[in-house]
Amino acid sequence: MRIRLLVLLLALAAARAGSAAEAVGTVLSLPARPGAHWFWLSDILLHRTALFDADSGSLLGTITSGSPGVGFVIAPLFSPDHREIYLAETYYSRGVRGERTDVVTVYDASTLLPVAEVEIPPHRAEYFPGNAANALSDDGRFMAVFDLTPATSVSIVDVQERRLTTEIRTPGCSLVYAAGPRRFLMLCSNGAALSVTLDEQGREARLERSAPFFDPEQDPLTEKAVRRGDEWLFVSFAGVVHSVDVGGEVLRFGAPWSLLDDADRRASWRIGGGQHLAVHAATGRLYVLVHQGGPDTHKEPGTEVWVYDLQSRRRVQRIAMLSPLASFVGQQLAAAGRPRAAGFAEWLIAKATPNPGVDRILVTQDEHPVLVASASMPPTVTIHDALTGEVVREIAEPGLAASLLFAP
Amino acid sequence: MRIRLLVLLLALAAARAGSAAEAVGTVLSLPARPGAHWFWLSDILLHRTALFDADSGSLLGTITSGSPGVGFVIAPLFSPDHREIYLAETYYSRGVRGERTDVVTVYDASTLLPVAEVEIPPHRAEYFPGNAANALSDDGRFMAVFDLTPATSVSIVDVQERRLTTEIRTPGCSLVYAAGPRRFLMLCSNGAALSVTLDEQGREARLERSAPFFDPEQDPLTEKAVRRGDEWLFVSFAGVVHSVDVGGEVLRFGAPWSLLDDADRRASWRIGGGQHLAVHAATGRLYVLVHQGGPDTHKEPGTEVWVYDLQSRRRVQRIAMLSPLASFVGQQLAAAGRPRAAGFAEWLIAKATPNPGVDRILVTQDEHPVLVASASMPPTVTIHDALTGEVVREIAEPGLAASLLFAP
Amino acid sequence: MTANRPWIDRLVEGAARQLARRTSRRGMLARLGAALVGAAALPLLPVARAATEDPRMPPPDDSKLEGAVGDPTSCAYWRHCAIDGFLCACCGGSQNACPPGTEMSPVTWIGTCRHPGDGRDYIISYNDCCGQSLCLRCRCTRTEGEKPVYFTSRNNDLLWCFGTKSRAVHCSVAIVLGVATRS
Amino acid sequence: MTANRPWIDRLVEGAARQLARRTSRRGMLARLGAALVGAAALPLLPVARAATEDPRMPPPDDSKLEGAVGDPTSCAYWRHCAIDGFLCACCGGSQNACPPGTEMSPVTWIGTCRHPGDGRDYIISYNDCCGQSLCLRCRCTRTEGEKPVYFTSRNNDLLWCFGTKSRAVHCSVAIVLGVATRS
Repeated sequence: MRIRLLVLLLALAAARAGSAAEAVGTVLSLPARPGAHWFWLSDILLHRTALFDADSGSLLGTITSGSPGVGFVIAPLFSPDHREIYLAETYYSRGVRGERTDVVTVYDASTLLPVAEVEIPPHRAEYFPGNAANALSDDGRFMAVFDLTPATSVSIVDVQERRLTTEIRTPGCSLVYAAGPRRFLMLCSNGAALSVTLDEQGREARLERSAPFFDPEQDPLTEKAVRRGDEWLFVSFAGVVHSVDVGGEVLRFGAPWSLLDDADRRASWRIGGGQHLAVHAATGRLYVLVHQGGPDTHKEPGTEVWVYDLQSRRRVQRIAMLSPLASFVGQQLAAAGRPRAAGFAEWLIAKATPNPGVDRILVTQDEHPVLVASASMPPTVTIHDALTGEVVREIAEPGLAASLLFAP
Repeated sequence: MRIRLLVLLLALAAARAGSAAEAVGTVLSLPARPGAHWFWLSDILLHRTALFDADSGSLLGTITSGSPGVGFVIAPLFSPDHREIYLAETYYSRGVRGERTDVVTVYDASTLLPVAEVEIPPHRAEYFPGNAANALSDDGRFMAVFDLTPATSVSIVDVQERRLTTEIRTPGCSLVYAAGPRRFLMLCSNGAALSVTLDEQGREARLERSAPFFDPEQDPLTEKAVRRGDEWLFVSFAGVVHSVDVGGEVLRFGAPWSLLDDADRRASWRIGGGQHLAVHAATGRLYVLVHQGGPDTHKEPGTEVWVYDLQSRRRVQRIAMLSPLASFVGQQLAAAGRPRAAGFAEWLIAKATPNPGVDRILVTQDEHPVLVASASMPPTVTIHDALTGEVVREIAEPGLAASLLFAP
Repeated sequence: MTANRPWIDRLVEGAARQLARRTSRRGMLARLGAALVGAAALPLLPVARAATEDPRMPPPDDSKLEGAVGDPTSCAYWRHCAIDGFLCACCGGSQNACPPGTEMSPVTWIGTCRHPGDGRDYIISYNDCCGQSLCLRCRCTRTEGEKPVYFTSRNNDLLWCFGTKSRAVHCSVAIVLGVATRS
Repeated sequence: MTANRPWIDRLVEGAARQLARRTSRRGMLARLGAALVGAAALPLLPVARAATEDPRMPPPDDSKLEGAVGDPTSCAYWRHCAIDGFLCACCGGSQNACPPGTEMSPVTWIGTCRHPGDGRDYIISYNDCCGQSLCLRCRCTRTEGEKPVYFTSRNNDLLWCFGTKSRAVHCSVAIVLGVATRS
């Protein structure tokens, strides 16, 4: 007891009598509005999504989500007012075992702390990298979570009322894309689109199946679509663009057009990677991650990003991706305080070894947009000027196993 | 419905009519007795402990334990009959948040599946790499879990009855070492040893504090002790061996002796690393991981293992550790199908760059023992003949962030 | 052996033959694939099969295969033509058995791989071994005939741990379900 | 300013001076360190302090420091002499503030680092930021004066997330608690 007292006294002595003192307990929070060049990068080994600022290259904060072995899909959605972030998550009571609980967690976008949790049916689809796993209705009221058990459905959460409204069975149709204030779009195994319309309470109003608009057997569309206004842009394994307009009462399917000409095909250029499309809405520039490879190489990382003008449907630019191997080794050496060796190594590796390529791209929507290119092997992030294509910066230590990029 | 039926029929068609069929659902299990050269390696980023066979270099199985951000201490204990494995684990209901539950999980040593769970007070100490965090009484009946909140205690679990028996407060004393069928040993901040004796029901029988036997201020002992029979061998930052005999009624402290002579000290050889001691009981050989570095470099990885004869207290052997950097790059190239480049790169890196060193060592107890050397940066595992010191094999892809080695 | 086979087998063999006549082999395989996983949507069925299954004919002989195409720990192993994950043969299991501490999912995705020895096409069932975190050894991604998520039966992006105690995926096996062509 | 300071401060200042006279500076620091965390064993105290604390005197001026010793994102930063973890300045925080989404542990371990500018020794409180998984950027391990786990107050192996909602550790900050020597 006497020891305890002395301890207490000395503690105060150190903290007060030691007269110089910084505040203890300070925790930073984020500004109300996201920066123009912010992006989120999810990581399935670190079980998080991390917010980076492409202008400074710094990590601004992280949200840990999911558990070891589960939680492949870490796909944040952002409320239109930027106040909240919605994440569908799966937890077991004992890590990889025990009782399963699926939830939609609501995070405060400036403190990154959870503010609410809505339990949903334990049916969430889990896949890598997790494109189109969740969607938010255009008015930000209802969140749809794609379920696969392997029977398919969507669970609907009213994020404003913080409650599950329903689970809608969608036999043969998967994935989920926002398609209006009360409508979501899904893709079916026969090449059709399913539109899921909700009523004001977020219950099922009607399901409508379109005629098949692509051939899943001969030339399937990838799920890695991007949206520009009312138009969703899908691309097929063979590089054919299929557009779906969700502006009207009924879905309108645009005439398919090809990203590749005969010369490109002869040189066996193909689309590939985990997130191979990006679009800059204002300028109508479509960014496509491409590589040279054989048939069925739709997961192969890309060595170039080809830029298309959506008006003329012409390719207007080719942007070469840095070799992640060169970047990684260079960064390691630079971190070890060997800048000149770093420069040399980057140059040598880029020259002497094939470019492993990058897996995912994102373009910001401001008028001076950046192109974010993220590689998996090894893990690197490179920032390009999205208009000129030039490399602006590399971001060191982005994580271990990146899955998807998201713009807040 | 008709579709469903067709589907069902075709399923059977494929599986049966397709006439060649391997069994589906086979899961392997491990032999009743562990191999002589098996070892476990825990990994805090993969949240697992993994069983390897040093003879084949293969991974035999894993146990996932803990969650992201928690679960630094993954320290399996093994029942004397090799039938069960005991792991103290911490879980939150939502990964890194929510309700905390600490448990001791009992795993079947051949199926690696959990067979029982005992909830313990949510007070487990968490630290890296986690030496001496748990101990099993010499008769295998009682498991002690070291708690730190930061008040210190030990929780006692009767692993045969599968129940918590008590939590014993141990003010100022930490860590836990087995010291007989009903006794555990702890180290106190004043350099004393605390012996915690249990009764037959696993309740506190008595606590005895020894006189201080080392100076934590001037030359602290590391917690990385090894046991040979009734004798625990501790080493200090300065390389002085302190032995504690737990065979008798009272603890007996041996006369300290130094691992280093003046020449070693002049060359600034020091012990270091996360697990820097190993002992081969039968031959009385003590293995010590050493490096050249300044004061307070007790976490620095080791470039050599020095072997001492415990009888003569003389150094009898020096074993050079492979550069993990060379091994890692070599393995990457070999995996990429470039064996000759691999050999050259290994040779070049070993010659041209300083050896980052290895972090942990283990020696098996058979009569042809192997020395397991595990590095963190980059992650590698090298197997040496523990008698000749020569490299027997390197184990590729051992994990991401190794913490400790354990012998089953 | 026809005699002691249940009526349903003979019935479905008929159905399959019918279909085979009407369709190109490639289409046939796709349908079989789709069918198999459709069936998997009734998990009880495969689970029961897993319990009762006993191989009647050995899978093709790998012993004469040279190098990687015959090595289950290699991504180039012939059975791995549509796998995406960690190879169980590197994780304490084998090409057709799960490691200790895991549970094999009865629900699978399907590939069709040609055996370099006999030149025949085999239907490969890629089953995930579930209940432990990622093995992280022998990562292998091959996509021959692989389709996007909405084409569930042919997709290897999905965590195929269904009907198992845990959804956690550890590694994947490649089991020969049968010969793709009828002989 | 003595006037409006509570009695206990004056009392303990006395006690501290007493002790200081009787002991070497190094010993003094060790005891102060030990004391601080001993106090932490009564978590309410530092928690309350964290809330009420307002800096009275600025920490030493880093603006004139050249290179890494003045860079909070560098392991060589002067305050990091006994840190082991990920630097919060690389994780969305700073040398003395936690990143968004975390909570600063009020219970800490202690180092004594010399400021290269003024040459004085400062007591550094290394607080973990808790509630997110490992940041994994700017890993830094320095062990000047660091002691094993049983010497709790001086140990940086421990996850120092105590009195926080979560035990999960994300990164570590280095806060100047005070000048080590009495002036």
